Amino acid sequence: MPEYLTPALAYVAAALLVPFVPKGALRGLYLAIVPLAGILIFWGLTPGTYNAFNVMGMQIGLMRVDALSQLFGLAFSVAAILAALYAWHLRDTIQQIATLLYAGSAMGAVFAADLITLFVFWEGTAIASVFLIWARRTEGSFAAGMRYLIVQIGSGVILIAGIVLLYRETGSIAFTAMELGSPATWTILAAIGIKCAFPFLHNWMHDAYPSATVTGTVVLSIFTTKLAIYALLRGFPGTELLIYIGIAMALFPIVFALLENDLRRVLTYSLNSQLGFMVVGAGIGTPLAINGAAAHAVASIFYQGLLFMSVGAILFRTGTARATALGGLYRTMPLTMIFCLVGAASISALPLTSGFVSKSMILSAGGYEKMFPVWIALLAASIGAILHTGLRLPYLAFFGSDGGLRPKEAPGGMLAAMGLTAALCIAIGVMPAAFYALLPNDVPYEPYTFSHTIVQLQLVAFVALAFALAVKRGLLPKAERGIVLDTDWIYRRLLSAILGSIGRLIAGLWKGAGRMIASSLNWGAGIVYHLHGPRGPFARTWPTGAMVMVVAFLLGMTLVVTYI
Amino acid sequence: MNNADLLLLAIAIPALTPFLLAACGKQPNLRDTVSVLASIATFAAVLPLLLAVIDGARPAISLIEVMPGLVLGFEIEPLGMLFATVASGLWIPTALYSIGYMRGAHEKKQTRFAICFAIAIASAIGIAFSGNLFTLFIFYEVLTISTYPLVAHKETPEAKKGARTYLAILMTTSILFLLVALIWTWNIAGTTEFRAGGILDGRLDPVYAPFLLALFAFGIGKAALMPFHRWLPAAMVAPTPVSALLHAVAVVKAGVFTMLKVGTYIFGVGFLGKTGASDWLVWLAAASILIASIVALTKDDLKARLAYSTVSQLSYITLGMALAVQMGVIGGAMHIVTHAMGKIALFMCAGAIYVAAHKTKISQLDGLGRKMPVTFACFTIAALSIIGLPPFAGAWSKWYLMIAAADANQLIIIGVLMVSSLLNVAYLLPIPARAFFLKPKEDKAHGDAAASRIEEAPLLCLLPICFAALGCIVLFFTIGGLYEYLLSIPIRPESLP
Amino acid sequence: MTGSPETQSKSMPGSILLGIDTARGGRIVTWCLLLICAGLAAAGFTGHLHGYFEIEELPAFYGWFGFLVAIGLGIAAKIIGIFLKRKEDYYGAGSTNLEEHPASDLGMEASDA
Amino acid sequence: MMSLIEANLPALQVVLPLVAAPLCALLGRGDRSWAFACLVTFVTFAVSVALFAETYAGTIISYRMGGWEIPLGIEYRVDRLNAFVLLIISGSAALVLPYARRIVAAEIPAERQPLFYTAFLLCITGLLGITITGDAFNIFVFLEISSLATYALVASGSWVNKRALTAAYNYLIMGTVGATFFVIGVGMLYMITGTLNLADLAVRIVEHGDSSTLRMGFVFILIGIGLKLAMFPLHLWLPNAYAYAPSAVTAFLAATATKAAVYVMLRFMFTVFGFDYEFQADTLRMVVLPLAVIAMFAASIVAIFQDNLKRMLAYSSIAQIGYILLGLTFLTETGLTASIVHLFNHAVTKAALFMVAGCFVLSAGTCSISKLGGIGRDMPWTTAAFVVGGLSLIGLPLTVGFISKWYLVLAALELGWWPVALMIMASSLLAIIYVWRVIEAAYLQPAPEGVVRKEAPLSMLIPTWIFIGLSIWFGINAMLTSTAAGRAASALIDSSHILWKE
Repeated sequence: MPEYLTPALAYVAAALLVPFVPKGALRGLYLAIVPLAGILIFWGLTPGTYNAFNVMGMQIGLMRVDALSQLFGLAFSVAAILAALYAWHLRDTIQQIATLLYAGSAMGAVFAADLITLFVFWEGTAIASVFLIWARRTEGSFAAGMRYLIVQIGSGVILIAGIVLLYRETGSIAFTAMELGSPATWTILAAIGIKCAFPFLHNWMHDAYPSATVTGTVVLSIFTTKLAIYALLRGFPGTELLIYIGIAMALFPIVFALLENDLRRVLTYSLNSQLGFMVVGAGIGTPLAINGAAAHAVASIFYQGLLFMSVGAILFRTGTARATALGGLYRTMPLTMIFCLVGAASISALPLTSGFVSKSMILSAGGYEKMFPVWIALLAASIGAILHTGLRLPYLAFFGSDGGLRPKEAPGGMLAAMGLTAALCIAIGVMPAAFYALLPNDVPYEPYTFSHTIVQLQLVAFVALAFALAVKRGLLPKAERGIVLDTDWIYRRLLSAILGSIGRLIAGLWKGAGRMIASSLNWGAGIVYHLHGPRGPFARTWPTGAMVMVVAFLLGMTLVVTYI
Repeated sequence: MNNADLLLLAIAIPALTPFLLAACGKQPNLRDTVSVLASIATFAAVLPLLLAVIDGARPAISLIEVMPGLVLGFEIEPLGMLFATVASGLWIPTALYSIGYMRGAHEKKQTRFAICFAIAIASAIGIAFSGNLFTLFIFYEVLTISTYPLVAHKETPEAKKGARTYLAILMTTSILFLLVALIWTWNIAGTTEFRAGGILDGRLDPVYAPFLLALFAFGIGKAALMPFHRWLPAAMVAPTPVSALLHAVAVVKAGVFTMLKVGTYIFGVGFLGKTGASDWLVWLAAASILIASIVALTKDDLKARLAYSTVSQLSYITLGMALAVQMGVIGGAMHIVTHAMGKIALFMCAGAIYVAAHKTKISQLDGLGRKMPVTFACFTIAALSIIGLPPFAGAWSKWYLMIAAADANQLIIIGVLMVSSLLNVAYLLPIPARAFFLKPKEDKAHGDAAASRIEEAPLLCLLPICFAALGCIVLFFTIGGLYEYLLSIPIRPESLP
Repeated sequence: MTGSPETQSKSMPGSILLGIDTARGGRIVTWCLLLICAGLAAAGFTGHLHGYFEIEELPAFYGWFGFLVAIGLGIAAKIIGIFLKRKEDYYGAGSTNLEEHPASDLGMEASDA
Repeated sequence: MMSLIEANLPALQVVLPLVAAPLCALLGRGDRSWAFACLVTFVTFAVSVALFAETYAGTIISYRMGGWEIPLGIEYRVDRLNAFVLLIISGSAALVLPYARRIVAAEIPAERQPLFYTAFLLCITGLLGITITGDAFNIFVFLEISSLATYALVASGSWVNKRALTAAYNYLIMGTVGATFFVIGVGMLYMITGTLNLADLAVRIVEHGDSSTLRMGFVFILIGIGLKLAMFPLHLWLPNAYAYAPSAVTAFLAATATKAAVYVMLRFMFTVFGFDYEFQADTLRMVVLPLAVIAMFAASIVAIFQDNLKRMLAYSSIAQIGYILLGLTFLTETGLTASIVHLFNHAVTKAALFMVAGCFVLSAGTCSISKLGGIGRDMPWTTAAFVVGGLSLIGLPLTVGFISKWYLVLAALELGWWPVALMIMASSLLAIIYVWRVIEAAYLQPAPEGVVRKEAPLSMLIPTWIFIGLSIWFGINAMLTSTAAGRAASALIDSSHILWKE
């Protein structure tokens, strides 16, 4: 008899009960406690597969416990608690249910031992998360949500197609490391690639995340992409292709992040770039690189979350996240500013923050393998991250030119969430050993060597200097209202224009053909009616003489036929 | 009571119900009680049969020899049993729903409605249990005729026009193609019995096989294969319970069920696979899936959109048959069940929306989710099931269809199924999303308070909807049993290439 | 509009940093950064920096590399921006780029309210 | 006594109505003559049943009229085929006459009714005679008897509508032309063979060999009978005759008159000419086959546009005769089975439908489709009968029409004549249209204002529903009809010498 108690189940069950918990503090507490309960389910279990059973000849395993899944499970759970705190003020039941379902699906996918279970929760994250976008309740977010949903579910159906092919190829649906080579594995990689926001598959993120609600964006930033990283680490460790993809992914968003006006969109590009680091780590595939990617994923959940939270707080109080409208907020939102700076320091990999202890592992892994181009590219990407998120974002929001807004400091729940997250970022940075103990591979690594620390400080300081000069001399793009074209142009403009014209063409042809058919039918019917209608020759009462003529004619014809 | 008697009973109860209904047509309460009781009684007769068939029994009975060699007879095999169970099982919630709907919408001539409904169910079960193609054809035609008054129920000019299209296409295809195919089959095989592995193998020149299959595929107009699909949207003028049960379950499923039967027991999966006779049908079904989905995207009328969605989903089942592998048959059969569950819920929701809010257009639904949360929650669940997402039943049937496509080495078909899922998302999910998350256009002036008062359809409408939505979830987790059962469809594996 | 903006600002929680966003403040920050950079560059020579590649052996490699790349990225972004920037209504109405965040999702309050 | 009757059954079959006819005229008042005519038809029907039962197993009854030797004397020859046709004719008569009382009372003045029934009985006599006799010239005689009686019957419709007179006149002209052609053809055969006995003719024609006289005779007989059975385009007399004749007459004629002519056609083609020569088959396939197909379509389309229900049904009959002729031209056993079984099936169906039309005329005073709106509610049973009959006309399963269509298509497929099979089906789709126009009007159209319509009287409903019942019964259990038709067909095939038969 299989058992079903998994974190995912706990989340789903809890989500169904949400409407029955009274709104307010009680519900806030409830939402924060559920992830805690989730941790209790899997924490401390000896590695192995639990809740395994057979369905239609396929071996299903709902809960595989090992270091990797536990690490991601833990990170997701903690992030879910923080997100619940952040959304303490929220009174929207739909968002609360969606958040729990979303977190639960992500947990379920992380613990999935087989591909079917993975698929189930993979789609689960897609469906649950879209409600966080739609919950903004505007035409724009409705459309953005639809686009997001189609991409996300698209990833899911590509995954299932890959699973089908793999199942028919190998006869197994176990979720283990795969070799690229068959259509099956390519398909599965493509599915993961979409969720992971590989270049050219990335735009759903920049389209959808900034369209969500204040709290929704924070929640969204936690799960989907990190889940994809997890899937890469599990399914395609050491796949060389990933290195190149990762590099491209780490580099190209920099430019967009520097150009964007919407701060939430800036953060999505920065997130995208950080994911590139992790993909490179997965691609390098050495134990250290895997550790680095996993560690960076966990660290980025928190610092990226922290950044989204602080921008969310600004949006919550000012009603906008446009850089052009903001500036000078340090006056009235100093706490938010401090937390934001902690996040900025983290993403800049300043020593004593989480970014430092995680990112350096990936760079080191590249260094150990003597992959110079990889290393130099990642270094450049780090510089970009310091520039656009570490400096430009806090500068535009809190300093820069005074936008004249004097909003109140963020509400308590948000501050608490941000404070805890900031503390976590620093704690990881200060106590890396405890953090490393959680990583999947047992590889000794010491981030705080003298040279390491000093060069990283050099890097940050000189980039800051460059930023200061660039701002003064106008070497950076000015923040101005507007948008930046990205690949969504392909489907929002090009494709819709092409489809639109094809549609019009078909509609025109259809109409024309319909009219032609209708008119020829009418014409045909007219002829038929003319012949067979009540006054037509076939129906008319003929004069007797004519009748006899017909008879005579037929007789003659038949005779001719008979004699031939 | 032995199985053969039960078999007759399962057809006789709905077939005799009309007389009872006619007798108590003057007392609406009694009449409605009778139709609910009849639906329960029918299901009660079908259920033991299902258990018997699971145990391996194959009850058979022949009633009368119509022409020398042509027998009106029944024989139950797993596929037919499945269809009968679905049709009779879903009759119960629909019977309840009809009462709520017809009374809620103040429809006229409810007795005639109930009578024709019962006849339609009887003929659906007759189709399911038919022992040979000849018997099946007879009930197929009875089903067409008995649903005509239902489609024309409103007696408005549009209703008459829709009913005319309905009848014209179904009759034309069945007489022009299906009957010819039936007679041709009789001519070459000397029998029309359904036999494991088919009756045509070795008798039909493979060169002609695609043509005979074409006669069948187009002749079974109820399967709504393009280009003979127009009747289905046309039938949407009918009251919603009709659309729900008949045009999402009984009628259309009778079509695809016949398609599966023909593929499995007349041609034989092996014969189709060997000769490649169904290759063209694979592509036609695929095209039908995609085109119908795209057309659905352009429809603003809720029921029309659902109708085109049905056209698309039916082609999945045809596709399953045409792939000519065992998993195709299983996937197709499974899709009969899962799609029935999902689509009946969707149609019932459409009806509930009409009864409660008098809305028929999708663009009018903005903000309605606040008023009818249960209806739209169920709509969402059913829509997700239709799309084929877990944890809803539709995911499994799509899984097996994809497996079938992989088995048949049709990678492009896998792509088609994927694209179709996305199109499903695009045309189904905006409906609840709009209802829940957008503000009503005309209500902007009034406050939110007025908009958020709950105004659901009558309970008799709501309960069946919840039941069907719940079914979508339950089926996902209990699909293993269905799969085991479907494995018992005899396809004579040794005949496979 | 009573009282000067400065007096209002005095009462704000973040008033400790007041003036940092003025030109003078900016100059101070820049000079501070210059000092820090110089210090760090110097600190780099105090011990042997063992890297993975030879290029890291160059004096204050991370410093000037970071500086140059940052400036380079900024300029590159400026150039690319010419091609990629569009008006907010580019994707037409019904796009989140254009619409304001709905008030129902916000808790807008001014600090002196 | 019994044995005497049994021995003279074939003679009784014809003589009984013949003798009864003048008696009927003497009876005076309407009802009395009606009752007498009814009685006579019942007995006639009983005789037919007896003959059918006797021949069903395969016995051929050869009865010498007045004891004269064949071929000098006249022979009555009953085999499976004509026993079947006799059954159709006398059975239809036995059902139509009870039906006729009310409608005749409404359409014909009381003092004329005895004469009407006399003509009716004479008509029956003629039709039965045509069918039963084994003598070519005798066929002509009976043909004239039945035709003259029919002219009178059609003309009696003039009490309602004067156009019946022109219809009857046209019918007279055409019928006479047909009969003349027939007798010319028979004369030519006599020139060659010197005999008029059908069985004898068959033997002598073979002995004589091919000649232009034979060919000429063949063509004259073909066209002559073609006129009688309303083969397209020789059907021109039929629509008006059917439309303007009294309703009871139409019902009877539709069921029987053309059927007897078809029988003669079958008898001559297969038994007498026997396809010894290729020209016979060629003529059938090059002339009759296309005409039959055209009839199926042209007449059905005309039916679609008709507003008068009786006229519509008349055109439908022309199309249905197309089916019968089509089956004949296949020259295979299945094809013939289809034709013969359709003789019966169409008789049953069309009789019922014309009776329904009569009911409409009686109750609603019209059979114009546009004025029948909502009649389904006022006359539920009558309209239901129309629905069932209509479905049979379309050829839906569980009705006799389906059985006919089954055999017809099967025959076409056996020969590999694809297009023909599809055309048969396509033409039945036209039937859907003209039938459905009526159904839609009857059920979905609002009733015209201020019209009171009562359900038809039982005396009319019961015969109608007996026909409908038959068309359902023999649609569900077609063993009897299809076996009988099959046996008759095989007998015909055996008696012919179809050249290409293996």
